[in-house]
Amino acid sequence: MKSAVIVFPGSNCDRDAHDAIEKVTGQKPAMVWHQESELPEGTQFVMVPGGFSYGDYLRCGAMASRSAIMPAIVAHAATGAPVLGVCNGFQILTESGLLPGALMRNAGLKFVCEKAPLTVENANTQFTSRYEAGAQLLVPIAHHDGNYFADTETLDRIEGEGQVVFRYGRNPNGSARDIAGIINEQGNVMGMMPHPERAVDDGHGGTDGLALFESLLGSA
Amino acid sequence: MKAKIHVYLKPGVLDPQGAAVAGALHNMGYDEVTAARQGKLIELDLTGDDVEAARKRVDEMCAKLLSNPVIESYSIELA
Amino acid sequence: MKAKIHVYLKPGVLDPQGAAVAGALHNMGYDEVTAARQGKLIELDLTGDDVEAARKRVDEMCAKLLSNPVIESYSIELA
Amino acid sequence: MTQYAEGITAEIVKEHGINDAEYAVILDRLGRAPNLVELGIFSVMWSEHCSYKSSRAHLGKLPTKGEKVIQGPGENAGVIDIGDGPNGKKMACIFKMESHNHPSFIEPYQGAATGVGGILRDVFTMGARPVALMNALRFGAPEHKKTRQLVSGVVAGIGGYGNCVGVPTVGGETNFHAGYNGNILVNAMAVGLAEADNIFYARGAEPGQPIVYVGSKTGRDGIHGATMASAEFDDQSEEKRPTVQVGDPFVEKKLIEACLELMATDAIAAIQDMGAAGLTSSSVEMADKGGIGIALDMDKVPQRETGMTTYEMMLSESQERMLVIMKPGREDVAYEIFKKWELDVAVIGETTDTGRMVLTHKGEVVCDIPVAPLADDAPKYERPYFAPEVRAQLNAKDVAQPSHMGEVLLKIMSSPDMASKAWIWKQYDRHVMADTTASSEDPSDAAIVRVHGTNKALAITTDCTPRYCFANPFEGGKQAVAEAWRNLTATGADPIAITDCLNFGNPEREEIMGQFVGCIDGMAEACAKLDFPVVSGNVSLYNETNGVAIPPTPAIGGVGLIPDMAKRAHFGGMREGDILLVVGETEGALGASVYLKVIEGREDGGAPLVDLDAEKAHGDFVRGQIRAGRLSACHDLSDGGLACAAADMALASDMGIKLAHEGNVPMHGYLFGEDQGRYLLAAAKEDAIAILQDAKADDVPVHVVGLAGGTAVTVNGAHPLELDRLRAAWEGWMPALMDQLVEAAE
Ligand SMILES: Nc1ncnc2c1ncn2[C@@H]1O[C@H](COP(=O)(O)OP(=O)(O)O)[C@@H](O)[C@H]1O
Ligand SMILES: [Mg+2]
Repeated sequence: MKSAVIVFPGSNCDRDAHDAIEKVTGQKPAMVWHQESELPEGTQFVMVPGGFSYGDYLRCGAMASRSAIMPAIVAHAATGAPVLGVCNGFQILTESGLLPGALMRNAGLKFVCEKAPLTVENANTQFTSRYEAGAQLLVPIAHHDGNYFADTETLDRIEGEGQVVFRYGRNPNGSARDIAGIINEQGNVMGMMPHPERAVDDGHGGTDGLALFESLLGSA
Repeated sequence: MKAKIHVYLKPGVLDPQGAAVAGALHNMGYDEVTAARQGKLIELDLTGDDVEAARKRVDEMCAKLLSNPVIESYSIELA
Repeated sequence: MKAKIHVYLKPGVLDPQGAAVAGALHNMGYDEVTAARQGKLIELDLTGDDVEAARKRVDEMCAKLLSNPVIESYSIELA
Repeated sequence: MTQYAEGITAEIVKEHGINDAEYAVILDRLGRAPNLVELGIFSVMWSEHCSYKSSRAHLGKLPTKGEKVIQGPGENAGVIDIGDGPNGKKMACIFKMESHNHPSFIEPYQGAATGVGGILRDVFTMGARPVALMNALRFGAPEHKKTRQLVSGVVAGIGGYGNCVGVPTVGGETNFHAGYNGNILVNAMAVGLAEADNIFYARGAEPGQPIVYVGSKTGRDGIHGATMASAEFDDQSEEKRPTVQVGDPFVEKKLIEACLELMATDAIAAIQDMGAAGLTSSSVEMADKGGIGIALDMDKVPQRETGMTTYEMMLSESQERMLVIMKPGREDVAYEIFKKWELDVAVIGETTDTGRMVLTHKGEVVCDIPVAPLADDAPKYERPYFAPEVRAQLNAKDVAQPSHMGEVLLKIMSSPDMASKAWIWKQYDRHVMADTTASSEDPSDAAIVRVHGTNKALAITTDCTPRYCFANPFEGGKQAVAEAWRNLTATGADPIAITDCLNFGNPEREEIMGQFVGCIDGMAEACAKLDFPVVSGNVSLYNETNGVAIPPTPAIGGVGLIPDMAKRAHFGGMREGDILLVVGETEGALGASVYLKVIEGREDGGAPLVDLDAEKAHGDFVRGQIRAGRLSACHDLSDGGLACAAADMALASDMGIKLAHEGNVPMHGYLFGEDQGRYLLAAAKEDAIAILQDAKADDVPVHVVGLAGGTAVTVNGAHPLELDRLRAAWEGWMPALMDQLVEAAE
């Protein structure tokens, strides 16, 4: 599968995303600069990586979500192609309206970096098919604004539609209903605060993120 | 011309920073504080002097970038 | 009673957020923006109705907690 | 010759920290009186911070050469050879540690944040991609009124900056002591990687080359910050607030990427970050090292504020700026890259063959001085000193025996210096860049960061025991280096080299200078014996408030290499039935120990002595056993001795330990004594036998001290301390301290 990783000024997990994708597919993803207005020909999977795009100033992900490449990503998502946003990427996807809700300052107000216990709530997505439903994972988180917020109606709806994909075992940031990751209604755009790309080889101290990339990208 | 934009959280949206401020003030003995909210104040320096035109443009900036309609409202003051 | 507190960076102190916002607005074609600054707006709900007494207390809260006197100034509005 | 230029008075000269003798040198070198701009330039270049005038005479004693050293002290950071990289190219590791003590005391968030920004620039200026950050922090007594606010601000600042630039903060150390009440220490270390034949130096500029300014605009930030960093604190210092700079990690991140992109071209002649004394020190250093002159047009300097004077621009400490001397005609390359990254870029002058620094502003020459005296004639003082009295050793027999060792262990493990620092390191992104294999949360004596794309890893540690340095500067200096070496060794790494950050009080006081000299002499001896040279470092003097100096604190940052990731050790792998062994002899050194402080409320007694030959022999033995794959766990013995190392191992392995005590050393000395050069090993029975045999052959003292199993730490079947209780107390101390904090939002 042809992949692309989007690079914004301040992205800092772009290389990590690149390496995880290459590890699973054997193919290097294209690194796409935010000022481009088109994705490379033939791109299938788009990953919006973590980091501090625009320094997290104003609102996390706000400025990145208004950059030149975004219309192309929105159009790409509309074709049903897979788009994954991790951490700052998740924030960018909510800011751009591709995913519902918003990510607010952590309830404890402090940055939190730890290996977070997660439950796979929905193993029937193209991102999670290689996990067992209900599987318990340990995946690193590292963020200051991961406190998922949406109004009750929206929360009820996404719960009902199976759009909550990952839930925290121990809520680290005040997220509504312990939500760690969600998917859109069509099932092709997913956002999550935990970093699966930081759990793909033994040197990371765990490989619980690997199956996510494998679900999506086939191989291994 | 200067635009002052006040961005605040919509009612019902949780405000961890506001809550923390209220909590901290209580701990310090300021019991008269019953609630606190935290918003943003953005000031822009603008060229041009057509106030109405400016208001339209600033309103657009707020809708497109400076506020997030899912959680925030805003008000604009021009001077 | 409500207190509105505006906390802003002292003149001459670098405002990274403001600079990034101005840059983003330029990239979006809002060339009329020559500068942007970002501050905080804190709103407090207060019991009591002695405005002068409240002002003194809020001023104290600002000095002790709500602003960082090294780099920030503040102003208070009561209503 | 008139003594003073128009508008300059003796008072103004004095305010610039220049004494009469120094001023006389300036008059002589210029052949006239300096104007204000020139005076400002001399003042920052000759400040303690930039010129090392009190310390240079002694720093020369430190060993700086070694087989693996590519660049020792003198450049922005030290460079060591770490062998082949992913594509077979020779790789180098580049690292340095620096203090940001005074700014962090005044404005903890920004002070600490800009400290991280500054040390990162020292590393990427040399062409390295930063791959790890460490921080060594010393705060006042936990109960002191300022401590919590300082801890909270400093930690948020370090995290705020490091997390945003995307460099993992992988480890550090934290001490609390009343001696730092009025003067905290914030020492940050950055480590980077580069191809060994693509390192950039401040030297290398030639006449006729364009000087390019990149990064943030210049504001009036921190004017005279460099002189502030060298001035003693008094009660008015808090008034000096506006000199604090604000950092912008977003710009720093862009600067890293843009500089590395530019460095991949061949367009650069020399490059230098603008650190303390910004534009002045960066331009003077490049001019001096290249033996050339420099001409700047101040009107071209990107400015954040209106009406800035040359004096302000030359002395500004605005952050996130670099100065690049380009090869002629290659300015376009820089413009293209820096525009892409939306950073300011401007040609502000050129190099000349005059050997002079000439500044023009609004059409007038406002400074014209020779470059050489700024560097070469910087004052150098042989400050008088006396060696502090060395305290006598303390015999464990003279310290009362407690009745329940488990309760003592609990108290020590939940004391300020020993308790878990998770409250701190959870605020640091430790995993970004996806090469962190061991960080603060992991049971590892050093942080382990893989060399991207290889099977090798860097081991990184920071160490210093100020109590020992205070009790005995010479032994304390030795011990700091030895402990760093030991921590690297305990992971299976080959220790390679160190950086240091020498934090002391006012060197004009003879006893402080004596501490400084003592520590350096001790460090020098340890570095030489352990083949562990110093490749970079920083000196921070005048750390005192109202005449009370901090404890002498020569923080050491050590770097080593794990050649094969499969052959390393940590202290979390102990299994049921493992035999516990101690390498090294235990005599029960309780002088200046944690035990004495926490249990007896005393800080007296001599520092433990480091036998460097034994240190080396024991370490080499342990490393050999790790590489032979015999150990299930390995931990160095340091603060709190055997019992605390055993407690660490038990907590990390989630398994109890049954310690046995026999022999003449009193039980509390045996358990908590801080004798040096020791390690605690856990190994399965057959491996333990092999280890003991090797030890005999190598003449290394190794003793069986216990057995793994159960749910408690016990001694001779008694004194039980249940792990659950221990864990709760160990993890609980710091959150309990910080939760009382009234925290401001943001
Ligand atoms: N300020 C800090 N920042 C990051 N990690 C820290 C800090 N202080 C302590 N730690 C971590 O806590 C652990 C224990 O520290 P310490 O007791 O100093 O270790 P050691 O005695 O082995 O040198 C280490 O992993 C260390 O990296
Ligand atoms: Mg250790």
